[in-house]
Amino acid sequence: MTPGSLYLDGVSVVFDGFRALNSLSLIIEPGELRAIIGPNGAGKTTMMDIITGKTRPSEGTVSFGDHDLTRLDEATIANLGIGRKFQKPTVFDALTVFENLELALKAPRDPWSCLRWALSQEARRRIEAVLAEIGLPERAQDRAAILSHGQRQWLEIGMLLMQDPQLLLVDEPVAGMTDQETEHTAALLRRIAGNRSVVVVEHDLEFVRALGQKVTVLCEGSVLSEGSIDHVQNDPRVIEVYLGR
Amino acid sequence: MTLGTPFSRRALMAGAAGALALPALRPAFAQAAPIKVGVLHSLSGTMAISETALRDTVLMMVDWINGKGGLLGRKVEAVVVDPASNWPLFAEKARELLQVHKVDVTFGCWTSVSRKSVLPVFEELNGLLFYPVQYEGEEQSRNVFYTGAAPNQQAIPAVDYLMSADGGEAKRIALLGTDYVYPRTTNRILRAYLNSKGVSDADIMEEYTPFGHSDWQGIVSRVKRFAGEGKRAAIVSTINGDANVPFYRELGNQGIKAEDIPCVAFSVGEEELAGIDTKPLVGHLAAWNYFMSVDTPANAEFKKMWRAYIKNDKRVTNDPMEATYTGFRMWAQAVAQSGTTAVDKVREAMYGQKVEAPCGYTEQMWQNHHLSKPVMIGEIQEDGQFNVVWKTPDAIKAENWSPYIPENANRKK
Amino acid sequence: MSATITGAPWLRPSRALILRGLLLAGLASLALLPVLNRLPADSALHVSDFVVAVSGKWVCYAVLALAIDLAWGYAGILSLGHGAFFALGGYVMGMHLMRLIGPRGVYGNPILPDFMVFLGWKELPWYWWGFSSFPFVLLMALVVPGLLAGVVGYLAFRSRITGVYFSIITQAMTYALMLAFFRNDMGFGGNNGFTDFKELLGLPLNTAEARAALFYAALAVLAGALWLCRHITRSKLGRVLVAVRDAESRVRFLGYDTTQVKLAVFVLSAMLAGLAGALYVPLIGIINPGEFSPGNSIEAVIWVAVGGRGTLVGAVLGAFTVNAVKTWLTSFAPDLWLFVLGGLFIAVTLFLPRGLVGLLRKGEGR
Amino acid sequence: MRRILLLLILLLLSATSPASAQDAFTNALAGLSGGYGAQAEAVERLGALGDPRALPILQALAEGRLQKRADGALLVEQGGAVREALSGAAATPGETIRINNRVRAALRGALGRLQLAAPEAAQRRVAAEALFRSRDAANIQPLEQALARETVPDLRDRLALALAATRLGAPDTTAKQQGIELLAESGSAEARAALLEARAANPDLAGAIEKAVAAIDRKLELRRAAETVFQGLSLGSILLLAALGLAVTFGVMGVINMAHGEMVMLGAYTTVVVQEAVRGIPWLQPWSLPLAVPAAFLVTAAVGVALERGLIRHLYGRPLETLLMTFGVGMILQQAVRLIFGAQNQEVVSPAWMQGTLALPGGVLVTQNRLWIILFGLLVLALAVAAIRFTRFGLEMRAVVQNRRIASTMGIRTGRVDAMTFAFGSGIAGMAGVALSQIDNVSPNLGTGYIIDSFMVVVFGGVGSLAGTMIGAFTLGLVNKLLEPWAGAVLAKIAVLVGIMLFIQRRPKGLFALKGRAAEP
Repeated sequence: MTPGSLYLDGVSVVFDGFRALNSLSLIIEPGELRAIIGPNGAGKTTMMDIITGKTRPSEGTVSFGDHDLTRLDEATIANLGIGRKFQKPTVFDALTVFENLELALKAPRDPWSCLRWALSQEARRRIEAVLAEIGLPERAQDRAAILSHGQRQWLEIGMLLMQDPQLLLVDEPVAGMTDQETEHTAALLRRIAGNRSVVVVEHDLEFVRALGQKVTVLCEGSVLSEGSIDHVQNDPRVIEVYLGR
Repeated sequence: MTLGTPFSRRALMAGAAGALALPALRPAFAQAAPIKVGVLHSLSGTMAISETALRDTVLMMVDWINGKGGLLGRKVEAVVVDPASNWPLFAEKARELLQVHKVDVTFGCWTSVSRKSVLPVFEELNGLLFYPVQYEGEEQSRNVFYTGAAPNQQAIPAVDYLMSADGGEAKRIALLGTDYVYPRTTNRILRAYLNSKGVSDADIMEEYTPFGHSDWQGIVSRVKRFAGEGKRAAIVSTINGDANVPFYRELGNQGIKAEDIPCVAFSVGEEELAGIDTKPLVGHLAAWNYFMSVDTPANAEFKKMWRAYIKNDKRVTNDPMEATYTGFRMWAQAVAQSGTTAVDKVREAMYGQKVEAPCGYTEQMWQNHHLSKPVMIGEIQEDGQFNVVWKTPDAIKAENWSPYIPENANRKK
Repeated sequence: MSATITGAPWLRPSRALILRGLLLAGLASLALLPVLNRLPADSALHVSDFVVAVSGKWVCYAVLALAIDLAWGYAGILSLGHGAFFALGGYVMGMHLMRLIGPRGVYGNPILPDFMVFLGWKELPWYWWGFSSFPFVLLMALVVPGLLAGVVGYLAFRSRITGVYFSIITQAMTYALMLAFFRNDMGFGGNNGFTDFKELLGLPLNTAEARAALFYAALAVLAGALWLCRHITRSKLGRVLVAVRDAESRVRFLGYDTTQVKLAVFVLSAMLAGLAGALYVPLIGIINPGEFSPGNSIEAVIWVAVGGRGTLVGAVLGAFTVNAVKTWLTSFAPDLWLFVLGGLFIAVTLFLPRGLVGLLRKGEGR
Repeated sequence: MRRILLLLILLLLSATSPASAQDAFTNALAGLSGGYGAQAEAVERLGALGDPRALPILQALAEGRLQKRADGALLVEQGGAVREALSGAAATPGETIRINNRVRAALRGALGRLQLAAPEAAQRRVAAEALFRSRDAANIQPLEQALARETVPDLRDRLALALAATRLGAPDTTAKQQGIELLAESGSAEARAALLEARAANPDLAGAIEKAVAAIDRKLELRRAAETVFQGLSLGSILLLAALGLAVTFGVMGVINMAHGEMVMLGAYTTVVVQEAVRGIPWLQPWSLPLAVPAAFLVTAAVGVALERGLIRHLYGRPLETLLMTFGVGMILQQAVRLIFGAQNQEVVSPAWMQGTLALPGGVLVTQNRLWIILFGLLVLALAVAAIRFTRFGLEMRAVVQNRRIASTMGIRTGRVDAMTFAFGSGIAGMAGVALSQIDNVSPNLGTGYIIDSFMVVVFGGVGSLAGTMIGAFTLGLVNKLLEPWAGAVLAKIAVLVGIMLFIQRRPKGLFALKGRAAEP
């Protein structure tokens, strides 16, 4: 097993008789940027829940490197280097942009260390670097509550960067963004992907095309098709269930 | 603090808003000022149900004495506070009455714990408290006059009655009580007394329930079983306050008739029965030092006064109200006699003070700070009143330190 | 909720300064009370013993309110059972005070408290051992509430019981404890609890000196607690708490063990409440199961709401304001005070979601 | 036919020795106006004499209608008119003769004996019951005679039992043995008591009595188990009633209403008011309780609407603030009721059909009022379920719960539905108050005792599930009552509370978790 690779094998999730995931298998290599598309209810979000420990699979294997993710809780999984960005941007409204990033910064997470925490020069530089990366350096001292929708999305991606994850799960990052913001986001994700794996779940095919990477199509809880964007767009099964409508 | 004084003054006001407001409440006058009577009874919370009537009784007595021209030529004025059935608040309010309102005497408290809570305050500030409710004894403060019954003025005669031919010759006794100090102590005394009368522990059942207990099904059926062992049985109830209505309802509905298993209660009076349909309960008993149905001129006057004051013919009188009435009159006599409201003088004058109480006996305050009182046993009637079926020939002196508690022998005198 | 900064930026520090000034001035004026008490009674500045005693009580309540604010205002943990931790601290201190009575009790028993004597107990139960030592008691006043909070908190937070459910659970906890402490068989004096205390640390209670000393002790604890809470809320831990309050699951995905964080703050908060209770008992001279009553805990939460949750200063202000109003009204309008107090609670939740402090800080962001 | 026979017997009895009987009778009567001891003796003698003229006098004594005049003459009051007891001549009222328990017990025996020959079966049943309890050996002969002429089978059984119990006190050993066997067969707790009472006096029969008692104990054990279950169900029904309204307001709307207990209290006070209102209308009086049910529903529902529209709707989505605010509302409601009605308990009269006990098949005794409350609780539950399942309002309510936005786009006025739902929950609480007025105090504090239990039931049963609330309530009631005999009332309650707390840790959503998004608090 390659360290840092995500491995799902035969994963099924059943909610009250409904199979949200049906024997799903998927491998994400280190450094890979993968887009996942699929119609509503295809199991995209459930897959993310499984990987991050929010939901337990009914059967199947989920591992990241040598770690069996089905046995770990969210916090431990996050500390293994798996970061997640939610569909609905969730940043901490009551805190400033800077403080949001500071919370995400990789550092000891136990209460005592948090109490003793003092911002080092190096940490400050890292935060400032990420602030620059996500384009929010002037907003550092503003409360997250007053950011625009797009800025909140970027802040959340910035928080993921602060975690320095090996694997990034990004759920519909451009939903509700302007075209310009979408472009900006695509560029941001491509830049990030250089040294870590990124899984992007998205509806927006233009955006997926802009990413220009391998695409997996999910349908009814399992993989329908995989390959380049052109490949899947021409796959008749995909056209039937998803694109053809 | 660069912003200067205006803010610090505001801070002062906010930070100690009440603290600074309170001294302002202190009355400025001193000469020919009214005599102040503190009223320390809960007007809200769980005890309001019992204590509001006592507040009204004190206010009635204040009206009464002012109607007679006041005391020592001064007007008598009541200071009413609400300790809200909250025991620490009782202590706070007691201190307020004594230090802020500078009352000359206080009538107050119902539960033992409220009395215990205010006791250190009255002792520290040398105040005077009249406590009008029957209680467990084991106490005697020089700052408190106890105008209710001690256990020997209520519990022991009642048990004697149950074991007599008239009372049904009970051989087994079920002691049911609310789990607090009065029932615990009273039952301990009763157990010792019953043992001394040849009732073995096997023939005594003792059970405690929490305050406000409302589900008596199990306990009443256990009592039925206890009574079904071939010996005449009776219930001695020290169940307090709110729990009585559901208890008596269950007793009535499970068909426990007074002829079979009489139940004598020490905390159930006219006021408590006001919430129950008493038809199924006729014949069950209560032991008190006064019943509203007592036919004496003093009682007729008391009842007339009460109804005129409260302006409601349905309101009843009860034992603690009578004790408040008697205590107030005794205090007024003592003040008149000593010519001052100074606590130490009044205390001395209290000893030996006598009042024709509504119960029809002359009650006297003794050096032990307790009244001599008659004991009466009443049977519940259909109209919610009691028919006195037995009473002591004379008023009995209180034994606030019970001889049935062996530890009293080691007590410091 | 999304209050924006409307005023010029230089206004912010000054407003904060006003609040801090208010607080310091308040504490300072409180500290003066026992001194003013010593003035001759006819002096204009004289304050009576009553004011000192009642203010001492409020200071203890303020510490309790701070404890609640730390858990609720910052971490979003609304415990409706904080009165239980307060009462447990009080009971620990009460046990110490009972042991110190020694042979001065009514029955002259050097070992057993009076209530045990007249209920016929023969020997001191094991859980009363050690309570004659003050350091042990001080430790226990922190450990007992902390332990209970640890167990309840661990079970609840681990199962992700949050919000209203947690409130209901803690309410049941204090209710169950109240029922338990009412039982005379528990050996804690039943309904009457503990009273008739004589001394603490060699200082005879029920004297003006003792009250002043206890008052200063309480004030010191309040100042210390304020400093501690401020330190916590200003640290990164404070920001984690706020984050947990607003979006707990997000914090978990950032890699924080929120169970641990919440547990830590809940236990600390319980310990503070216990300490407040331990100070409260010698001041007012009685501890009994009524302190566990669920209504008390709710009232304490309301102090915080009235003052303004999540501000620390607000908790202190709220505790003082509500209790001052209550003390005044229960004498001034004994039949109507519940209307005023109830109305105050309604008005604050409806119109002042950020409490009195919110009123003072109007327009300023958190 | 039988009546004539009875008359003949009575005539015969009184004819045998007219003069001496006359003297004994009047002599005995004199004792009735004496002290309690004398009264009891007189009553016993009158019973033993068996003179039928004693019956109306003794009945009058038992019912507090017997008076005495200064000259010692006895007067009977009947329907307002006072007549001399012996001559029947009209008289001016005298002083009512009061009795005590001892006299009452004697009266029971004497009346029983005098009524044994009564024409009405109901009176004879009372007589048999009374004689069973009095167990006076003098009653053996009359009982035997009564048994011989009795034709109603149920009454024969009772008479036989009374005879058996009475025979235990007879000198005749065979009669005693017969009595023991008969009592053992009956298997009642009263028979057991009678046997145990006889044991001390009859050491020679101790073995037989022990055996009989053991036989009864076996039968009683089952019956007691059944009674414990009934007690549990009864407690459960009370919890159910108290919690149902909360299950709606908390479970469906997510509103924490700390004033819920006060809603229950208002329902109980409505009962009092309705009862007072119908006081002047005699034919309505027995129905005051059924009338109070809709009245309480309307009153509390109206208060609920006012509360929801006026206050709570401003705080949706902030359950904790709602909790604190409604606590204030509760304080105000409590004090308002205290000021209007006074702090004292209000009297609520139970209708006759809710009093006393009912013997179920197998001799299981249940109290009528609790039986009715169980039925009432189930009825209210059924109504609530029906209202939610089958009415337009229920449909709209469920729609709003599932998705407020979509519901409003479909033309449902969500504000109105909120108000109605809250009114509905409050109304149910009010109806619970009617039932609680039958077992608990009607005082301003009534509600405070139920609020925590109600929350526990709802949380335990599963928020948002009425079926869960029902099962939760009955489970808690049963567990509490099963624990009570050996843990005591307080520990049982604490154990249940701790049990629920632990249970919630295991299953945070309760017994019956609501599925889907509506389950989120």
